[in-house]
Amino acid sequence: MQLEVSRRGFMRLGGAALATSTMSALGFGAGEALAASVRPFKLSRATETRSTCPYCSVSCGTLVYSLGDASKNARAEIMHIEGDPDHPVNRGTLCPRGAAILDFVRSAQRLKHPMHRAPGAKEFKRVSWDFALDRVAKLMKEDRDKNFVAKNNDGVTVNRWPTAAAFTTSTQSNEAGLVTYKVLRGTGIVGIENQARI
Amino acid sequence: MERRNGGTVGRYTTGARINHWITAGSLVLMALSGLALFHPSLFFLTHLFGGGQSTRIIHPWIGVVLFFGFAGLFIRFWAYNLWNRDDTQWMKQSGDVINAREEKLPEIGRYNAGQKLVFWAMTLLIAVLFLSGIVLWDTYFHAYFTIGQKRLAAVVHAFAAVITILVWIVHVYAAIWVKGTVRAMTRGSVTGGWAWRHHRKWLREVVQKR
Amino acid sequence: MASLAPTFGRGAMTNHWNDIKNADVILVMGGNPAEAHPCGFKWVTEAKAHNKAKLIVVDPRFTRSAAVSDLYAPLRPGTDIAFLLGVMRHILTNDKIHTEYVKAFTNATFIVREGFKFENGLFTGYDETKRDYARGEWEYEIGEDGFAKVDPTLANPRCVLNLLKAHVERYTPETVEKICGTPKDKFLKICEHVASTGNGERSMTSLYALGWTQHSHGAQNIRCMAMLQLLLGNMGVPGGGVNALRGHANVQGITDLGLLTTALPGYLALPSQAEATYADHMKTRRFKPLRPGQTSFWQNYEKFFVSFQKAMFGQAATKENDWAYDYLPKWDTPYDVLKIVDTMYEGKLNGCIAQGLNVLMASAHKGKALQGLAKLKWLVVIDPLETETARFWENHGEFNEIDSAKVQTEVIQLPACTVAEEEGTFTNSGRNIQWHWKAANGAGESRSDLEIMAGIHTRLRALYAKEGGAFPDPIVNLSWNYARPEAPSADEVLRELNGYVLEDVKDPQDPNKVLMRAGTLVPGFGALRADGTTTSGCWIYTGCYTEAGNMTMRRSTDDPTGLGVYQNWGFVWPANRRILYNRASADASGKPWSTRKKYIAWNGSRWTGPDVPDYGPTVKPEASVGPFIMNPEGVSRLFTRGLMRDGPFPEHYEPFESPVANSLHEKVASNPVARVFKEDWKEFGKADKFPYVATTYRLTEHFHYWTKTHLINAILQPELFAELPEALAKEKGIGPGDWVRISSARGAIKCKAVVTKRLPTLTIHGKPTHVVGIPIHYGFVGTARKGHATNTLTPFVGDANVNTPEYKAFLVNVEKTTAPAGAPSV
Amino acid sequence: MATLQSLDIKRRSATTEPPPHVRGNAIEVAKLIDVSKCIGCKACQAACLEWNDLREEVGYNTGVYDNPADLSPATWTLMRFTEFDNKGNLEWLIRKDGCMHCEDPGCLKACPAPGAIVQYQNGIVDFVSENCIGCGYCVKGCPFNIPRISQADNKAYKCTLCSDRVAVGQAPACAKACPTQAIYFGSKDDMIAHAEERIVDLKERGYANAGLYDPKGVGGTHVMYVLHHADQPELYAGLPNEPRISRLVELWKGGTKPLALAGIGLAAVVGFFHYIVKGPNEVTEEDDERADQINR
Repeated sequence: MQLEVSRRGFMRLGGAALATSTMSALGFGAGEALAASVRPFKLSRATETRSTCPYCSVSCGTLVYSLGDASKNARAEIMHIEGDPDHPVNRGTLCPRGAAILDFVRSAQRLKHPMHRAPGAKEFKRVSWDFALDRVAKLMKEDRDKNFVAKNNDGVTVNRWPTAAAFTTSTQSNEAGLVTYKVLRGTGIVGIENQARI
Repeated sequence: MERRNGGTVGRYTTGARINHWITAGSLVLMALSGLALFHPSLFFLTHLFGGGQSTRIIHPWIGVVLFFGFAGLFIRFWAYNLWNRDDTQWMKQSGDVINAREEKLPEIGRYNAGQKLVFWAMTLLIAVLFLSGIVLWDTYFHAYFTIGQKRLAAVVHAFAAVITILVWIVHVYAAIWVKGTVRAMTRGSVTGGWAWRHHRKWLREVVQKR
Repeated sequence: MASLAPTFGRGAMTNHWNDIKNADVILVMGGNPAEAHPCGFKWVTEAKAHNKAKLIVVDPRFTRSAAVSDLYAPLRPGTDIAFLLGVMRHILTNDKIHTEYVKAFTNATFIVREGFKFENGLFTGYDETKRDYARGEWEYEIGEDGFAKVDPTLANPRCVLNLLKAHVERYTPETVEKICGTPKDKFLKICEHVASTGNGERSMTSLYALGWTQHSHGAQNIRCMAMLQLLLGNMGVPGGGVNALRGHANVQGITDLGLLTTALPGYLALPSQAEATYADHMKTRRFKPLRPGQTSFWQNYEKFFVSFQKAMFGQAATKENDWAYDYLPKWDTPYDVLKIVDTMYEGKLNGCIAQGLNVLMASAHKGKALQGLAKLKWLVVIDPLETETARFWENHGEFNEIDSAKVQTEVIQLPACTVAEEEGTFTNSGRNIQWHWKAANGAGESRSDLEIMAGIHTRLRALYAKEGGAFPDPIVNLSWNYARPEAPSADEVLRELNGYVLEDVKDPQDPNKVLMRAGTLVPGFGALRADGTTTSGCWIYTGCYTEAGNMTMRRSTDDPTGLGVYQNWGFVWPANRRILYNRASADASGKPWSTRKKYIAWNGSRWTGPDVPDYGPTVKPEASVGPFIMNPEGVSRLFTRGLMRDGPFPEHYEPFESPVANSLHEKVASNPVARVFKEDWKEFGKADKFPYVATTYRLTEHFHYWTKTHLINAILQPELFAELPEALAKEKGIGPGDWVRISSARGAIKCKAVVTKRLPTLTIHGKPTHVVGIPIHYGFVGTARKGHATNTLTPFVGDANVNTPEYKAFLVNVEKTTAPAGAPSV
Repeated sequence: MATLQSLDIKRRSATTEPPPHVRGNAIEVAKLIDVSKCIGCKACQAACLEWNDLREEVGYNTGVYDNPADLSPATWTLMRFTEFDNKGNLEWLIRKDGCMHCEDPGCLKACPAPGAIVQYQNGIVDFVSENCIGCGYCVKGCPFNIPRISQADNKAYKCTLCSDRVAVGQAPACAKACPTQAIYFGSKDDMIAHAEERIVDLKERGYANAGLYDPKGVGGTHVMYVLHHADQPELYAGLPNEPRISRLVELWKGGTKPLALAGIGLAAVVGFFHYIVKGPNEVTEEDDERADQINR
């Protein structure tokens, strides 16, 4: 709190300030002394975004702080997450998982690129999105065309694809959920499971 | 060449002098760095050592030098510092000592009782400082002692240090007050007159041995 | 969920998080909200602090919930039904039920057919070869008027209430103590607290989670509580309800959207192969009222079904092709997690998409899952993190024994972004649909789930359009009217979920009058139609995005009554009703049961209160329309007819691995209709080799298998451990921090020992029985210490109704051991 | 931002001049930790690590729930779990350990480095790293065994009560995060009033000895506990009963210092005046002559 003042004072008072600092160098007085000891508040101008905690279904409201002001040349980087005080359920609180979402976003095990492991290979290889998605579509189509069951033994139209299944996430948005539903069910997959059961 | 001064008498070997000055230097540095951390008004002394952190780092290492330096002095001189009847008598006449009425004092050997007291006080104090210093030397020993032991060590260390400084003042003042003393540690020899006046018995012994 | 719908009509948390603060008694059983839902648990502490509420915790372990309880009692894992039927017996024999409520709002007075019986542990109609019941006799007597017969005097011994009394008579406090190991005095004290809410003045809330569901009789655990709450009159009132505390952030939403093997969004059914035609399907969905004048809301099924088909297939769904009925696959058998893993294991599955579900870690019997995955031709993993499932083919020594070179599975990992890096809505446990905004782009090249699924679809669609192939119609005709087909926006999809009008809807009386314009968003599910003029992705979500705007973005913190309703925060399905069945907060005449618990009441002309009435807003009390509007009975069900596979009343069955015989009926030890695959019968352990009861659970510091990759959480709880009762540790010479080997009939793990007073040595059938607890959370990928998968141990048997694996009760052995050979972590 | 008017300094370590204290009317803040409401979820620990950018190495399970095993330069707060068999009823006592922000801080008293430890008008005791010399005297001064010296940079660390948040009118990260309001933050007066209500509730629930832990021996603290067994604070992982700054520390850092300096100064002065009065003790010509007689 005094640092700013003493800096300006130094400029203005010149010699007097010099004398003071000599005094303090000799151990008299508290010149350098009352320098700010409080860490500056790091969120002053960070961008605040309202989000939801990704973990349990209390669905606590969160405030996500990111670097920059969303201007074109500043890449938003999430720097801190805390509870949304307005949210009626959590009222700003968070549990040890919610309070550490930052380490989820920045996890050392974060998957950042599409990866491909060929049959029998010893490791993953980085691939492009185009390669990965084309490959997925191709594998799906090959198997579906081969194993699609249009009618069961009783001659009933069943139109199902029995040799594929999907485990789906309960941490996707409802919007992603509907799209996931449409895409998977549209192929005739019956084996759709999600975390609700387990 | 020089005025008649009773000739010179060798008092300290080169090795002893080097040993002494290493010890003396480290003691002075110990006092300066220790005082810097002892009282806020002397904290400025840390600047002599490159700041607070480096003072904190250097102080115990100088202490190690001091300890071994003094250990050397101890080995050299302990035998000369054994107490005898003359010392008791000397102590009884401390008034004559202060008033420089040496003629009234018994003849003194290599060291007088005051010097012996300084010697033994330093021996004890430096041992105490060293041991309590180890307890406080968290960088290496923080895990070996309890906080209670460290608190006790801190008090003991501080007390011992203050007494050490007082003893040191006596030691230095005596050297300044008693003219001709300093050269014993700078040149290794004293004048015969000095020896006659202050350590007559020693002078006689030295002469006899020749 | 699978027991709430048969009881009340809807399968969801009946009340909501904030409402917990209105409770007078909070019974935590089958869950551990302090650890799994700490911020929701806040409202328990609020109820204690401001409502003088008593918190009761019944759990095999002295949990962190128990740490702040007023009363704690232990019980053996898997014996909750015996405990709860004992409580029911207590309140029935001591006449502590809320009689007026029970008579008016439950099927207590309904008369059950003579053919229904319960003998020697089995209900009428059991077929041992099929391991299933013929449930035809589990029905009401139907009168000549076509309605169910009732006896309002309750004199008829065939009345539901009288049958129930007879059914629970066996569950004396002594029997409960013998089976559960719960000391009688503690049990009775809990009964008294529970009974104190059997009136309109006080209410009890039940908080449960996977501690009840993960059993071979999981759905019936919950049924017990649903029945108990009905007997006490605690349904539909503030501070009451049966509250399923759901696990994942959007597990409620994803369940609502029917991402389950035999479901369609909005709790509609995916047709089975028994329903060859659209007409067949609709035949079973008419839900004619079983009592005069009842709402039986599912009568509207067809409107929702057709609107969904329009959302799914757009213009390709026409009246002529029965709304593209044949585009939907018809199921042969439900493919739940165990069935899918078993199919893999049998080598009958070629491809698998694992979107965010780490099945190698999460499935019961990890060994079987691992072998299954290795038989796949391809595996697509969509996840923001590295997972064991994606790396199942990597050898990690004893943590994951496999010969990589022999695994011929092609694996593709697609990086998803985290919640903070996308926008959209989540539906919380209390059914509140809430919007979240995007804070930053996904790390690296990661994309939202929405974009990833769209990317797969657009490419697949292009391939089919170009090359043709097996029945391309549902793929090439999938409704896909998004501005950017490869990256639909959440806003567009939420509008689609809500639904909109496809063609002008005209007033039947006056064809010149347009009721709803084409292109406008539908205001609520009442506006949905069966003629193809409306579309809605999920009918129960209608109202969430109307012409007035995106309701899920609402953020009003107003709560005028102080009851924690927050009517204008987000949007709660159905129709923004915060407490379900809230009409039951008033008596038959519409008067509140008490001023303390006043919520929705009749003011002479309409139903009013702080919430949206779960009821016709102007239906007069005299009309005697029941408050459980989804049920054809109009009331809730103490007797569930044939709606649950394992019985209309719950019954105590031992877990499939149990240290003791079933003392009630030795021949029928465990759930007679729980599904077990042929191979797995061999893999159940017996008490001679595996003498200790084990249970698995989550820790508050971690979330499933994600947070072990998060540094802070790894710091807070770094390493896999097992909790052992002091007596067992002493017997085995195990000290805190020692390595132990825990084995079941299916495999073994090594972990650290936490020796604790918090795990009990119970007296079961007179014998001391140790209970061992093993948290999940660790694996061979992550920042935390590498650990064995706890599910190496768990049995491969599912609940009779929903096939949830029995993670919570099985048998193990414990030995002291040395550290496992470590391997570098990924 | 570096200077924050909201946090005037009340006391400053190793400083002879009093800091400006005309503006002495700041609200004293306090954190109330209600152990009876604590579920030991460690949200406070997570929030503390997250806000303060602290991450230590991943440890091991040592057979208990306490993780990390102890406070450290990167662990400023820690849940300590104790299983207590209260006459057949098990209690799991969970205490959040960390700096108590004493009104009379032993660390500050012991600190030799000017301004390395400060106490603000609002009661927060804060370590100022750039002034810290890493001597560890604060560790010895603290009655609660809280500060820890980093092996990496030889600076002392402990809870700051999120002085950076409090300075701009926010609650500490741990208090904000706590899911069950087991941590409550506000003015010290309000916290004491709230604690009294909690104690009434606990007494009604059968905890006859429920009480507030605000030890007078250190002048009261700005982190207080509500305990169900306030008569036995030691039950809670060794929370000291009637803590105070060690007498040894008081001896070491109290009157000793000026007295010692005065003593040293006096010795020098006495020597000086002795010299002035008595003059030097010089060798006389006679001494030289007598010496010559034998020394040749």
